[in-house]
Amino acid sequence: GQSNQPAQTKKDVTINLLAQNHPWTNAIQPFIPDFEKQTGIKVNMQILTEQQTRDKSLMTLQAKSPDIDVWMSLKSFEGLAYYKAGFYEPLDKYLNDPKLTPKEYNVADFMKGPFTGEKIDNKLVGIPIIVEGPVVFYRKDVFQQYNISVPKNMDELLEAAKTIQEKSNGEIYGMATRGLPQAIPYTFGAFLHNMGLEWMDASGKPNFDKPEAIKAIDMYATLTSKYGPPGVVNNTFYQSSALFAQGKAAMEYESSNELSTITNPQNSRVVGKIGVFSLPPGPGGNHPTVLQWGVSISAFSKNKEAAWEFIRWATSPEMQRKLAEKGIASPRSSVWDNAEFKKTLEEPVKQEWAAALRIVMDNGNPEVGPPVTKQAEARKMIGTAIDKVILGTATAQEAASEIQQKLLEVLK
Amino acid sequence: MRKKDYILTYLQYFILILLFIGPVLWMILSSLKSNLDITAYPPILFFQPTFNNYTELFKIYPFAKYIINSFIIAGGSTLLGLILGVPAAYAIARYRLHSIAFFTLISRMAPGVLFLIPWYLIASKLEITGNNFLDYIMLILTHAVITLPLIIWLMISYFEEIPIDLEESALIDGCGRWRIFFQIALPLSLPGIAVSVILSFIFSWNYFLFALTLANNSTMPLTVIAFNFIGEGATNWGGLMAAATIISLPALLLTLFAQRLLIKGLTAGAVKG
Amino acid sequence: MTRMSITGKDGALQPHPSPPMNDTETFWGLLKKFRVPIMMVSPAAIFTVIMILFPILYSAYLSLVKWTPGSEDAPFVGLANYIRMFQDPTFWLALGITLKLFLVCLFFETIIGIYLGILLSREVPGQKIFQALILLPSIIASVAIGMMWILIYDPTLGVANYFLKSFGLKQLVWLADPDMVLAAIAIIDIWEWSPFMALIITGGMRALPTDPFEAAVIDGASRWQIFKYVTLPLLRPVIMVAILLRSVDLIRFFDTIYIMTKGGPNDASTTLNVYSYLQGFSYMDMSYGSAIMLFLLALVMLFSLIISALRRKAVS
Amino acid sequence: MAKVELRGITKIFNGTVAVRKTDLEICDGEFMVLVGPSGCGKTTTLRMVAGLEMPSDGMILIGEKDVTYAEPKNRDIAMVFQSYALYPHMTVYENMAFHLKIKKMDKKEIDERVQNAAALLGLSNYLARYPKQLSGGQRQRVALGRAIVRQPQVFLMDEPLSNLDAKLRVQTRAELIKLHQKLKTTFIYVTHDQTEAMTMGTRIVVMKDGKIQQVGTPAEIYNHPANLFVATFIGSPAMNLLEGTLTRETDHLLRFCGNGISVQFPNTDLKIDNNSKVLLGIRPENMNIYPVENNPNFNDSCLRCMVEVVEHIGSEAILHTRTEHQEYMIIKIPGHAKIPAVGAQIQAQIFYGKTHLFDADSGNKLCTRSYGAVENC
Amino acid sequence: MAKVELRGITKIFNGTVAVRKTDLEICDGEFMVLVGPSGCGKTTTLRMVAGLEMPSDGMILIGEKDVTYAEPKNRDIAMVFQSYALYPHMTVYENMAFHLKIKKMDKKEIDERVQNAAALLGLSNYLARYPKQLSGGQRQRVALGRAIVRQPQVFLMDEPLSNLDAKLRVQTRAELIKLHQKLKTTFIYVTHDQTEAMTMGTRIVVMKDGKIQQVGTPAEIYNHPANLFVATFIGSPAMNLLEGTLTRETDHLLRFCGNGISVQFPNTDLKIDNNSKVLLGIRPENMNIYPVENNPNFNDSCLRCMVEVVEHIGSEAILHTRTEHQEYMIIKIPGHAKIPAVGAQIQAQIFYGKTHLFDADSGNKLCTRSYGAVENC
Ligand SMILES: Nc1ncnc2c1ncn2[C@@H]1O[C@H](COP(=O)(O)OP(=O)(O)OP(=O)(O)O)[C@@H](O)[C@H]1O
Ligand SMILES: Nc1ncnc2c1ncn2[C@@H]1O[C@H](COP(=O)(O)OP(=O)(O)OP(=O)(O)O)[C@@H](O)[C@H]1O
Ligand SMILES: [Mg+2]
Ligand SMILES: [Mg+2]
Repeated sequence: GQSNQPAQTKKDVTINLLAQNHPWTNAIQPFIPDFEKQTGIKVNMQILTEQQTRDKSLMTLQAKSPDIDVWMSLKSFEGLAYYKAGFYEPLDKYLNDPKLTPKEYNVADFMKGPFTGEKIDNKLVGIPIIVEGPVVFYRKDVFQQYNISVPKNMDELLEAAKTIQEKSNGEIYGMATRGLPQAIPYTFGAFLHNMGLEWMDASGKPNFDKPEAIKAIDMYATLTSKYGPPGVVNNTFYQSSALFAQGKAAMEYESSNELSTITNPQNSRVVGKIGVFSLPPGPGGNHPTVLQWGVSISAFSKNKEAAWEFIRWATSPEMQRKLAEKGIASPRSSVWDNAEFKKTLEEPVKQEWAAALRIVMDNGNPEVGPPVTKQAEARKMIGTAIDKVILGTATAQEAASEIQQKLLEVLK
Repeated sequence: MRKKDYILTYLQYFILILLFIGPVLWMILSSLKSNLDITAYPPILFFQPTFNNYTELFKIYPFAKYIINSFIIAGGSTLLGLILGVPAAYAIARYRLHSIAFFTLISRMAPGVLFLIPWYLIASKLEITGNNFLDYIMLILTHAVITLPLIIWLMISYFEEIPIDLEESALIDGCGRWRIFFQIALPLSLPGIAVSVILSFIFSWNYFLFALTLANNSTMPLTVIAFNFIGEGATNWGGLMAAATIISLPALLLTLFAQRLLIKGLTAGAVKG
Repeated sequence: MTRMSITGKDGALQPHPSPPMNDTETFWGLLKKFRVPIMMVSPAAIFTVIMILFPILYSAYLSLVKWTPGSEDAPFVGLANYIRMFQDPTFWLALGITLKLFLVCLFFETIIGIYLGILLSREVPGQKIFQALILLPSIIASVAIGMMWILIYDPTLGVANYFLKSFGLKQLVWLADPDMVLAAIAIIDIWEWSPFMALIITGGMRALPTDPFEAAVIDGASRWQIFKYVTLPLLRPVIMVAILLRSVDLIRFFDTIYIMTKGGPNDASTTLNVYSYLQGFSYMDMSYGSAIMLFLLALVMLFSLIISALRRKAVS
Repeated sequence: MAKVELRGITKIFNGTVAVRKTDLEICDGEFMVLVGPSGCGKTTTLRMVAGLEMPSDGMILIGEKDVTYAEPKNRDIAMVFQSYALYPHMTVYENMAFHLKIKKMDKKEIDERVQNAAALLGLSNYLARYPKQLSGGQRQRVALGRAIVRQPQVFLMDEPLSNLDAKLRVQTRAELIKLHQKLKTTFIYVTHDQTEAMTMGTRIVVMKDGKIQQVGTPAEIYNHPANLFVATFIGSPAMNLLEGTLTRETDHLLRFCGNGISVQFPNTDLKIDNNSKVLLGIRPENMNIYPVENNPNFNDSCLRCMVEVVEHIGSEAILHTRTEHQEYMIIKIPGHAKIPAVGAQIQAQIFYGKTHLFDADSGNKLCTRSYGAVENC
Repeated sequence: MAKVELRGITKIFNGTVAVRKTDLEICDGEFMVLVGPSGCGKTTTLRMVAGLEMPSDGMILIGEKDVTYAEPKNRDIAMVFQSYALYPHMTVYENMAFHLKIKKMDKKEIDERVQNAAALLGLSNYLARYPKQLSGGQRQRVALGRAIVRQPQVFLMDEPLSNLDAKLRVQTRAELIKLHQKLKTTFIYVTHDQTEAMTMGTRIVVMKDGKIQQVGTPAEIYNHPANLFVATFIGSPAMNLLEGTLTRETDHLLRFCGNGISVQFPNTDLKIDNNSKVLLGIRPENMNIYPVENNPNFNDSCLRCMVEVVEHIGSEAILHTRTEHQEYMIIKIPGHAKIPAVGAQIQAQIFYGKTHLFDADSGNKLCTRSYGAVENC
């Protein structure tokens, strides 16, 4: 129903969309035929896992192949490297061209955090599609049983986990969260930030020589190793959600996206017993990691205008609202204020979820890992060091200095 | 075979089935469970079976298309591997050209990712990836890199087993080397062909790395689909298991069929001494 | 009994009956003489050259430059990547893990493969079905296998620990224990690929002449003695092929690890191939990744050379 | 050193009957020779005794023990395969030593036995070779050697000398006889060589189409063949047969007429129709020849023949002749006798005391013993 | 239908000399028989003619054409392998029809030829069988059948009848002779059967250790053996040898002394030292025997022997005897003669006109023709 005169001229155009198996993808898929009907542009959608998507995009773009027009890209991860490589088509000119972007699009509606997250060097390289951040899902019934209240600070969080673990005789784990090295920074980041630390200080030096960093590591390791499930070092969202959904864990500190998994009666035994809170503040305040996914256009695309048309459609306020109703945390503020959307949040768990997510969006720190080009390497390295503490082969002190030293190497 | 042997054999079958097929059965059972039951603890054997995973699978994915793609790629590369590999294996076995055998194996020795970028570069330069037909050809060629050395090496030892007397006999009967190859060596190495077909088909069928990057949406084979169940937000265990079950079926059927050729004692009665 | 014929010095079949080779033979003469084998071998050889030459050269090129995503012409850095490799402790760790996995898996897969192969070559009703079923672990796509075993190995929810618990044994954390993870992965690999070995070996069994077995029975050999003195030596060439094909895959161990542990915990399951992939793709350092890959290729070649030389000895 | 007994043994290969309801008792220490035309079931019989083939019906006993379904290795037999069945991956030495090695015999003893057997068979120079590097006869000797290093209960040998030259064969034959005398082991020996059968066997079994035709000592089989088949199968060149009719002349005399011969046989017990069709069997050596012109004993018991082919085999000559009635007749005469030329007319005088009468239809022998003919002249 | 010529052919298998500098000319249409002890190189020679084995040295011509290194298929030869080498995946029919099919012969003609050959070899009932379902002799016949359906330039047959029973062998032998007469094709035929060699061959080649010992017609080989080896190899039982010395008595006479015999031989040309060691060869059939007590012709050219073993082979008897000087002596007498008992003392009268003299060291024959002995008595 939107104005799409330019598109009418592009009949028989096919654009290739490379997407991940992700809630957003699953949510938007059913609407794509609408888009195709409206515009006559055919969308060829290829869905892969996160790593496969990254491999494929790297290879395709490296070969300067036009095989990808639009793809889902995680700016906090590969953004810098891809930007430097010139893989992204800068989007400012599309946004600023009224012929390509009508006013209804309402750019200003995007929340600042996610939107600036899509900018590198002050150039817009993508449009955000979903916001997420780690929140704590918890079992209201268990908290009640053991007489625990929602933790107000990090120490209480640990205390709560400890109580559950001990009182249930280890039948129920206190906390299920990430232990897989590559995945740790996402959850660990908030621990660090809540201690009042960024990944690096203002001069660009890693912050792991600070005692607060050691404290953060120690806290994370204690929480996961003592009050978490065995084998946590391999865990990421699959395992955590499975444990929580089977009622084996009282808390799950995971991406806000997991809500749909654990509230789906198909997957979960604990539906109706779930509450959500944001990770409590530490001495340095409350700075959970915030993460946005965005869609970008390949610099080598041969159908850039059609690609932009798709992006514009997918991120339009109307579409965003439709997706939000399916549980996609929208980067547009208007969606959150939308009455129809609010109606879908009637369930208490969803309200709590929205509230927690709000905290994430408001206070969130967009750096999932240290802001370096070698993002993956740095994250893996941090995770590996923390795992050593979890496994008991190193102290927090040793891990911190290892991270510090290796980060310095990576920075070289 | 004597009675005692039968009993002993079946006893071993039984234990092996438990060990080797147990996990597979678990997978198949899981494909009939809801995700909730799949991760249930303690694990449950008896449950309300559901075909949801399967029906959803067929609802979401154009399975027929993917199966056809898989057949084109795995079948094509197996066939190509046979056409290129069987004569080569014969020559290698009979003329002792071991260095060539070794050379062809290099393509199997190299890590698959080593090929990815260069091939992709070529494919995109030649604009292959956009064209379905060329894309199939490209996929068949790349998969033949997996099947060819497998077939060559498997076949070498079968050809070596054939008594040379038979080929000499054919020489005397006026056969050329090619005819000997086709009419004597080939029929007598049927068990080898069967093993080659089974294994190279399975390898090609299950190989996803090349297709992941080289295939486009309409030439994508079935196995790549399996990945679609693993993802951020939720892993659809039931769907994955159902897909894995379905993916395995054609290869299983092929195996059942091809092992008819695994005939024992083909050369019995041929020579004395 | 086979009798070598039209024999050259090493007992190889000569392509065409022809006078003993002498130095004056021209290139065209040789070509004509070896016409048929050349025709048989060259399609496969040419195909292989075409398919692998460019990738290997390209990787070699990559390993000698400093590659960054998107760069047009990367600066030449000589052997820097290789020097880095030999100084990288993770590389040595990965090499050790690779060899450890290779040896353990190959050992068990060979033994179980031979056992299964021989069991399968017994002709009893139902053998065919059993053979197809037992091959299932090799048939199923490796993604599914990896994911399924993640479920099975789950320390809290998995069947593996459930069994251990039911038998009153100590429960394990399997994949999350750096001391355990290789064993856990080896178990999967052995489970997955022993049937592959078995199929090759059954096929080989079926191609064997039946006479020597009857002779051995008459000579009073027990099952085990027949196996040891007749079956095994006669099967040796086939077994070596199975070992060769499996080794080539094993040294490049990747799929299962990548799906299940991504090399963890604590790099305890990082094989060379996983490491080179991580470097090349995850860390986007194609140059270093290529250097490791080429090293890996050289390693595989070395092992293959040894095994194929052993096989050649077994055949002659 | 055991008795071997077959009771009602039958073997059917999907449809083909290879051995049919066979009963046979081979005594302890006996050297039993099996003969019969190609495809008559000799090998199959041996293989059943060895346990390589299960009989479709019947029972096999070795040393009173029912072994019908026993494992070959529990039967303690040695066998020489018609197809040799050598181990291709073992040297000649290893091939021969295999059984002994399995029995964990002392290394020195093994070596001694193998060396002895090899010397006996002329294989001493080939011990380190592989079967594929041997000639046909050498391979066969290895197969034989593999059996004779053993001391089993029963030796089974399937044409073990067929690919050896005459001289070696005579030698080896003698060695086998010695071996038999020394070990007193039961031998079951398949051969198609008449000389071997006649000289080696303590008894001979003649088989045809899977059925035993006659069992007896060599002399019995040669001199008193049980039926036409045995008569013609044993003896080389084969027995000559003349068609004719048999009529009872008196209580004591029968008269055979045919091919221009008319001759009386003394006989009292044979019940026969007049003019029944019969065959008169005469071995080639049981005749004398004379030039037609000067046979002093000529009469109507003599046959008139024309010489068609003359074969000289050194010590003797074989005449292929044809009677006046165009019947084919082979006559064997000593090599030093005067040998007629091809085309010559001769008269053959038959030693009627060594002839045999068979029913022309059934092939059964009409009397159980050889005849003393009353010659007419 | 071609002449086959070997010129200076040598074959060495990594170190083992199988055939040594052999020259041989086989005329067009000849039936040449190769005989020799096991392992003497017969098969190797055939295989070189067939083109399956390359000579290490020398030259092979078929029909005047140098084929030393030609492809087997361009030589137009048919061969029966000693090891049969049947196609296991083809039925008997297909095995036999294979060559004809390759030559794109008319289906009907193929069928006719195969059916004929099968009938000839008694295989008609087995045409649909696979080799593994056949008995040893049946397999051998298939191998033979595969050759005789063809009409090649040269037939090569490597012991094609070794696994057949006597009767079938005689029949098949006759058929092969007929085939040879009909097709007039060159045959090269390996056999270890004396009878076959003597009756079938137009000429015989005797080999030993890869070298040709003598080439000649059967009669020549038997009556005029070129050396001790040929003399003892041909003939069964083998020629008897008596050790002794040879001395020139006059220009015309030599005297042989040994074993209690002393006998003169007329000879003019042989140059010999006095008392040279020689061997006197006597074929078993070239003796008469007498009881010791009543030999009318007894003198010192007669041998006194004791009978140790008597073998009856139907038509004849073989006496194994020992001379007074403990030399082993075989005497063959007709079956109808009076046969002495074991242990009897007999006198053997030697037909000196058919004896042979060999140098004891080299084994060479001392004269080129047989001797007319002047008997002493
Ligand atoms: N491949 C080989 N390697 C080594 N020696 C061999 C080979 N083939 C044959 N010989 C030897 O060459 C010699 C001649 O062998 P050949 O097969 O020609 O003998 P033959 O006369 O056919 O004997 P037989 O009558 O036993 O078949 C034998 O001593 C044999 O051992
Ligand atoms: N596996 C089989 N399937 C069908 N028929 C068979 C099989 N083996 C043997 N026969 C048949 O059984 C019969 C007896 O075979 P056997 O081998 O016992 O003969 P044989 O007396 O040893 O003959 P030969 O002297 O030719 O070796 C033959 O007619 C043969 O064709
Ligand atoms: Mg037989
Ligand atoms: Mg030979």
